[in-house]
Amino acid sequence: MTVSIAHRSRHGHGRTRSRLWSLPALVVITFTVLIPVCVLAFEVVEPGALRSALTRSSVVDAIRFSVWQALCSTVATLFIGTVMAWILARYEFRGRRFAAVIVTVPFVLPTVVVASAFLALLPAAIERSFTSILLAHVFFNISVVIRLVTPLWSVVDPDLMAAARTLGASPMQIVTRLLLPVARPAVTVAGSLVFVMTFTSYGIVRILGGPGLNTVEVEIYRRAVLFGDVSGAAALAIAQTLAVISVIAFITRRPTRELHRLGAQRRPAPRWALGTVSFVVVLVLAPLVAMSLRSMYVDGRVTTSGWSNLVGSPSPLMSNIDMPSVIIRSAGFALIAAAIAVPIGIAAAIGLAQRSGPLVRAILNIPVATSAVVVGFGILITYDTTPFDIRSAWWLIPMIHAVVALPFVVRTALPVVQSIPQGLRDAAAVLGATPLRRWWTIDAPLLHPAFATGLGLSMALSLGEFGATSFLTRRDSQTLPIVIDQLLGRAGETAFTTAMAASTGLMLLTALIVVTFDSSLRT
Amino acid sequence: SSSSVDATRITLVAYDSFILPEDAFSAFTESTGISVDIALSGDAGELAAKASLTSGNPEGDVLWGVDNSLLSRLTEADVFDPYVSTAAPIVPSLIEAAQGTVTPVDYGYVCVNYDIETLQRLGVAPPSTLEDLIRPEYRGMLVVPNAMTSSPGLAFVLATTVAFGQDWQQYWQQLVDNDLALSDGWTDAYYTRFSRHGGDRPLVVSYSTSPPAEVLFADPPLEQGAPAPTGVAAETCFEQIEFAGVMRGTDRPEAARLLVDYLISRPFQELLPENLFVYPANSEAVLPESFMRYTKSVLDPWRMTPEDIASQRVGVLEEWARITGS
Amino acid sequence: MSLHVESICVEIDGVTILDSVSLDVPTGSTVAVVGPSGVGKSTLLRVIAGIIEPTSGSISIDGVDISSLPVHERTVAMVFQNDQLFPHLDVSHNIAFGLDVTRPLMMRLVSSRRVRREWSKERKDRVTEMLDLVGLSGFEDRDTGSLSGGEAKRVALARALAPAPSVLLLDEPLTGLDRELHDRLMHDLGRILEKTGTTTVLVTHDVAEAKYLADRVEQLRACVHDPVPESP
Amino acid sequence: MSLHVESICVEIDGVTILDSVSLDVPTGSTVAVVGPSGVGKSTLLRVIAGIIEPTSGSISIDGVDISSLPVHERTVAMVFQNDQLFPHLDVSHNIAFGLDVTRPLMMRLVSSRRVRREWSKERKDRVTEMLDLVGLSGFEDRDTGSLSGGEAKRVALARALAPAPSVLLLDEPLTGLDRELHDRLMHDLGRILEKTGTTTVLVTHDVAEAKYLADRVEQLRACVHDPVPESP
Ligand SMILES: Nc1ncnc2c1ncn2[C@@H]1O[C@H](COP(=O)(O)OP(=O)(O)OP(=O)(O)O)[C@@H](O)[C@H]1O
Ligand SMILES: Nc1ncnc2c1ncn2[C@@H]1O[C@H](COP(=O)(O)OP(=O)(O)OP(=O)(O)O)[C@@H](O)[C@H]1O
Ligand SMILES: [Mg+2]
Ligand SMILES: [Mg+2]
Repeated sequence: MTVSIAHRSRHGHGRTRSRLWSLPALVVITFTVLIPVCVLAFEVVEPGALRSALTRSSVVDAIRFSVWQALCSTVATLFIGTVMAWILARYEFRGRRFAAVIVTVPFVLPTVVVASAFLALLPAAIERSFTSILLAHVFFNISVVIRLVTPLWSVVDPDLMAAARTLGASPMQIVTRLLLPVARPAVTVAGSLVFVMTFTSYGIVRILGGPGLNTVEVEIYRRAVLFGDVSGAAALAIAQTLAVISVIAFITRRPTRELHRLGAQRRPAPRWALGTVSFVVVLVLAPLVAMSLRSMYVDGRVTTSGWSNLVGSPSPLMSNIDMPSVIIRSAGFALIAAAIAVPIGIAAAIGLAQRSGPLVRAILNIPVATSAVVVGFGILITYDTTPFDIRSAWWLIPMIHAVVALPFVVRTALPVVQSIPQGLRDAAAVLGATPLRRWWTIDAPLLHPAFATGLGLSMALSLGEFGATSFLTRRDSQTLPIVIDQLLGRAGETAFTTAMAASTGLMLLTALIVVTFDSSLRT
Repeated sequence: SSSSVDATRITLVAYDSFILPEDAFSAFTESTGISVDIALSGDAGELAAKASLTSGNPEGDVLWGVDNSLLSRLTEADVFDPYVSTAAPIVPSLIEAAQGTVTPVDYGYVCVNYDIETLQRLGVAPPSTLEDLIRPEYRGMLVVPNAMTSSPGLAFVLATTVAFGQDWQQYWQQLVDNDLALSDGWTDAYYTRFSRHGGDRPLVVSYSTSPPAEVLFADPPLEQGAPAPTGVAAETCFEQIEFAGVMRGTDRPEAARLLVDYLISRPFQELLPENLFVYPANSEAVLPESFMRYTKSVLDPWRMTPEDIASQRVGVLEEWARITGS
Repeated sequence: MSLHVESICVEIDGVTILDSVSLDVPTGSTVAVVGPSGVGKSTLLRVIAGIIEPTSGSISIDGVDISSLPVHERTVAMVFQNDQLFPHLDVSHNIAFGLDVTRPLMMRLVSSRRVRREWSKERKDRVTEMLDLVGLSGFEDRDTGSLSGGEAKRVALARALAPAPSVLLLDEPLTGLDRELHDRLMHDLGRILEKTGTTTVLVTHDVAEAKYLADRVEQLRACVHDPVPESP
Repeated sequence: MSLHVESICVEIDGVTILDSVSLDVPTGSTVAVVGPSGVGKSTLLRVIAGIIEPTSGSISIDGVDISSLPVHERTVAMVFQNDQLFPHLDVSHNIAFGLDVTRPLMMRLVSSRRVRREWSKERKDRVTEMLDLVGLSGFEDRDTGSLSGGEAKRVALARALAPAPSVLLLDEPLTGLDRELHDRLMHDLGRILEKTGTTTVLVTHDVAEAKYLADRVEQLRACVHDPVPESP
């Protein structure tokens, strides 16, 4: 048989083994997303539903708007995100970690909350416009780009850049001809994830978009919930998922090159870098600060009622909300979700790194691209017979959180897995390390940043997840975002300040978790 | 599998904002020996969509919170085992709307609310009718939640269709010309656009019970006897009735009926006003002090039967979306 | 242990790299493999180590066919042409790697304090000894990224020698060192190989080195293949 | 162009690596720098290229101080000791990298079809010529990861020579090649350096090579520092 250098030392088992690596992730996604959506398609979708949906002018407008705003948002996010990633990967400065944490926080806050804070800050001229959607999308998704690209750029051998520079490449050319191509897989993956996230954007578009600006996702929700047209909604949702998935499957094919990480020490940050970081951090911080201030100020007056409600002095508002247990539950769900998502996600990344069929890649992307409502409906009608009636099992929620986080874990880990030189594993093997030891002594330490990022990201995603959590039936299982939503549904100043206090609490909890678990931010 | 059914536990499915004191069901458990699990999920619209999809194989035994704008959809989907509880006296007009399949549990009104202080400052008298809203002095003052995505928004549109009949579209055109603002949902309208909470619009579509909530949750607390900071335009109100029903396919029909009976019992009904901000359906339930003082009685709200809502809603919404460009 | 390589063929991406190569290394002896750049010397070593599977042919140690043994079960150590030091480990951990990974798991878990202390002393002594050998005393805690080219090469050599393997594959282990150091290391290496009776395959371009260290010099000849190799 | 290095000192992590090193390379001549492993030869080349900033001292070309010029504005090409080929580019793109990045932007944007076609032909010819020189004809499309050690070294040399730099820094450019190839390349390199009048600094451990290629051989001596270097 033929041995290819790229796949050597796998003794010909590469194929089957890589399938095994991806198997847990595939199984989980299949059972929680694929099967339910298929069942929905067969049981509910009527023939011609898609055609009739596609002929509505509102749907056509929504498609056009979705594509256009997603493209613009993706380009803007990629631009700012890669610059930030570069600075965070290569330069050392005071507050680096703080900056890294701050840009992560928006990604996981409930959109309702931050969108309102955003609204309060935006100048009236661009309030509820295309521009405001764009800004909010950048704000929310910038961390996806930063998280995916930073690990890769921090392992580029500085001498490789030196080599390019001695050949006359200007700093700009270093970026365009060396760094971007080397990180291209991560950049395209980040870009495609941002594209999906913004294409299917729901909360932001609803709140910041104003009349006339709707995405397909909003249209799906309307059909399903408002018009009771589950058939049309499901048809539209499935079409959207298929379209989006096939687009990304195409862009993200290239593997990352092996990179060496020879003491990639961070250099002191130059002025432009400090300036850029400060600018972005201020931009991201502004709505967050506005939100926390709003929890303490009413008409320029300081109040503590929001916070004291949270901490639990009994009040009619919080009569049935036991805040400490809500927080413990949220944190517990986050832990469980991470415990599921990180191992199977990293395993899937290892499988993908060895060889990846387009089908496997596409399936691993499905959770990002499928609307929560449709998955919810699917689960509802699929798992409805004893003993498989899991519709209101408590673990369904952390499970779904894990599935939501899974594509992000896979995507952050994959470039890192691919950048580990195969030669190192060979060297370890020659010294007598069994495959397990090899994994433990070479892969695991080098994958450490990927683990850490995956852990922080999936916990944060679980903490902030609202759409699916709210839709699934829960007994006694409010999470923080749900409580915030409940509070926001009431009139009265205290209700609002309490909601803002809870949001600030969620933000702090997220930051705390990211700081604690994502040790990749530390060094 | 009925032998394995645990008749001492029963599940009540409700929307997310169904927040009641911890001990709200302890009286029921004490007298019947049945404990109640509360299962929350989504908003009222999502709840209804899920219920109709799982018709016959429900997620719980009793459903709380389908309203008159959604009831027909559910009865058509055969979601309920018909049961209208007679365990307690119910406001008669509500019973009519129940179509003989469910039990009315509470009601309320969607009305235009106004910010008293801001209107005073502007020297404008509060509006009281729908017609007032298109008058020039209220130009640029009203914010309405999007009817396509929020239930108070939809209720307000329905009110106008009842009030103006054929001419409702023309009315909306005039509202738009009068610089109406649309926002995404009630939260967005109330907390970011309404002038009481830092926005720039003194008129907002909200509930008739928002003023007592403003008092109860004022910060700092209002002085004893001070008036509510917001008021309600009494002739703009649309009636919303919420129902509870026994779900078809339940394994515990008797227990479910007992629970529905409990839901309209006086002690339980008297919890509703200050927790869910609705009026009790039980005609003997006593309103709390805050309601007595701060809610205006709505004498003649706009009403629509569930059947009419069901038949007109999609058409109205599409027409409305066209006019308002949303 | 005697090493026997029998008509190995290797094809990569459809290009024949090795065409029926045979090699015999009697127990304790050293064979030098020489040949022009790109002829397949490193490939041969990789095949022996088990990193590349040959298209055909067999490899045996002491007459036992090891072709189907995975890499880590062949008692073979190797110095790679481009070092392949572990970037996340310092110099001492790189050198002790072979000792660490072959230490039985049971021993690490259940052994007494004393046994463990003894082991760790032994390990430390071995590292010191190896560093002394390659002239890098005091480099224990150095980051591999900060080593000079020649220093890295020497750490790679120390890493391969540390577990005292019975078969040693050396891919240009002394290339890129200054004359003086080269000669000293060559003598020391020769002494060690002889003393421990290690069966060694040495790839080198230095004829004098080959002559000094090896009992026999084998010329690897280019196989007749498509003169213009093309990537897929 | 003449290169002048004046009392360069380099300190890394508190360890003095170079202590007041001076070097003079007259226009068009070649100076070989030799010295034991770890003495700081590579470090010196990096300082000249501008990759490392010296703690003190100055570097001038043709009498002009270039200490403050960024790397890419110094007209200096370098062969790295460990090649540093670009992993995302094939062999031909690696070699043409220096040509590609220095091609004026204006030309790429506004030039006519004909000019562009000419340029691309020139570029291709140059790549072919370089590959011929290092004995790797036909390797244009090869992935750098699949090259043998000696092949990679030669691509690195070709990449540095392709833009015909006026100052060339060679860090063991011919190490790890077989004798025959080494000698042929050494002659060709000597011929090229002479013909183009390139000012060259060559680091090597091969005395014969130094003598053949260089007009002068400089011994780099270890600076007196803490004998036990420690990592931070
Ligand atoms: N994927 C591939 N496609 C074509 N040829 C390949 C591929 N991978 C390796 N080769 C070739 O295999 C040959 C053998 O490589 P090997 O590294 O064994 O050479 P070597 O004898 O060690 O040379 P050196 O002395 O330069 O280290 C080289 O010519 C190399 O170009
Ligand atoms: N961070 C560091 N801390 C301590 N010493 C360092 C550090 N970085 C480099 N050095 C030392 O600097 C010295 C000079 O390295 P350099 O690469 O210049 O040596 P060289 O002369 O090129 O050696 P060789 O011939 O082995 O390539 C080496 O001894 C190296 O260990
Ligand atoms: Mg080789
Ligand atoms: Mg060197």
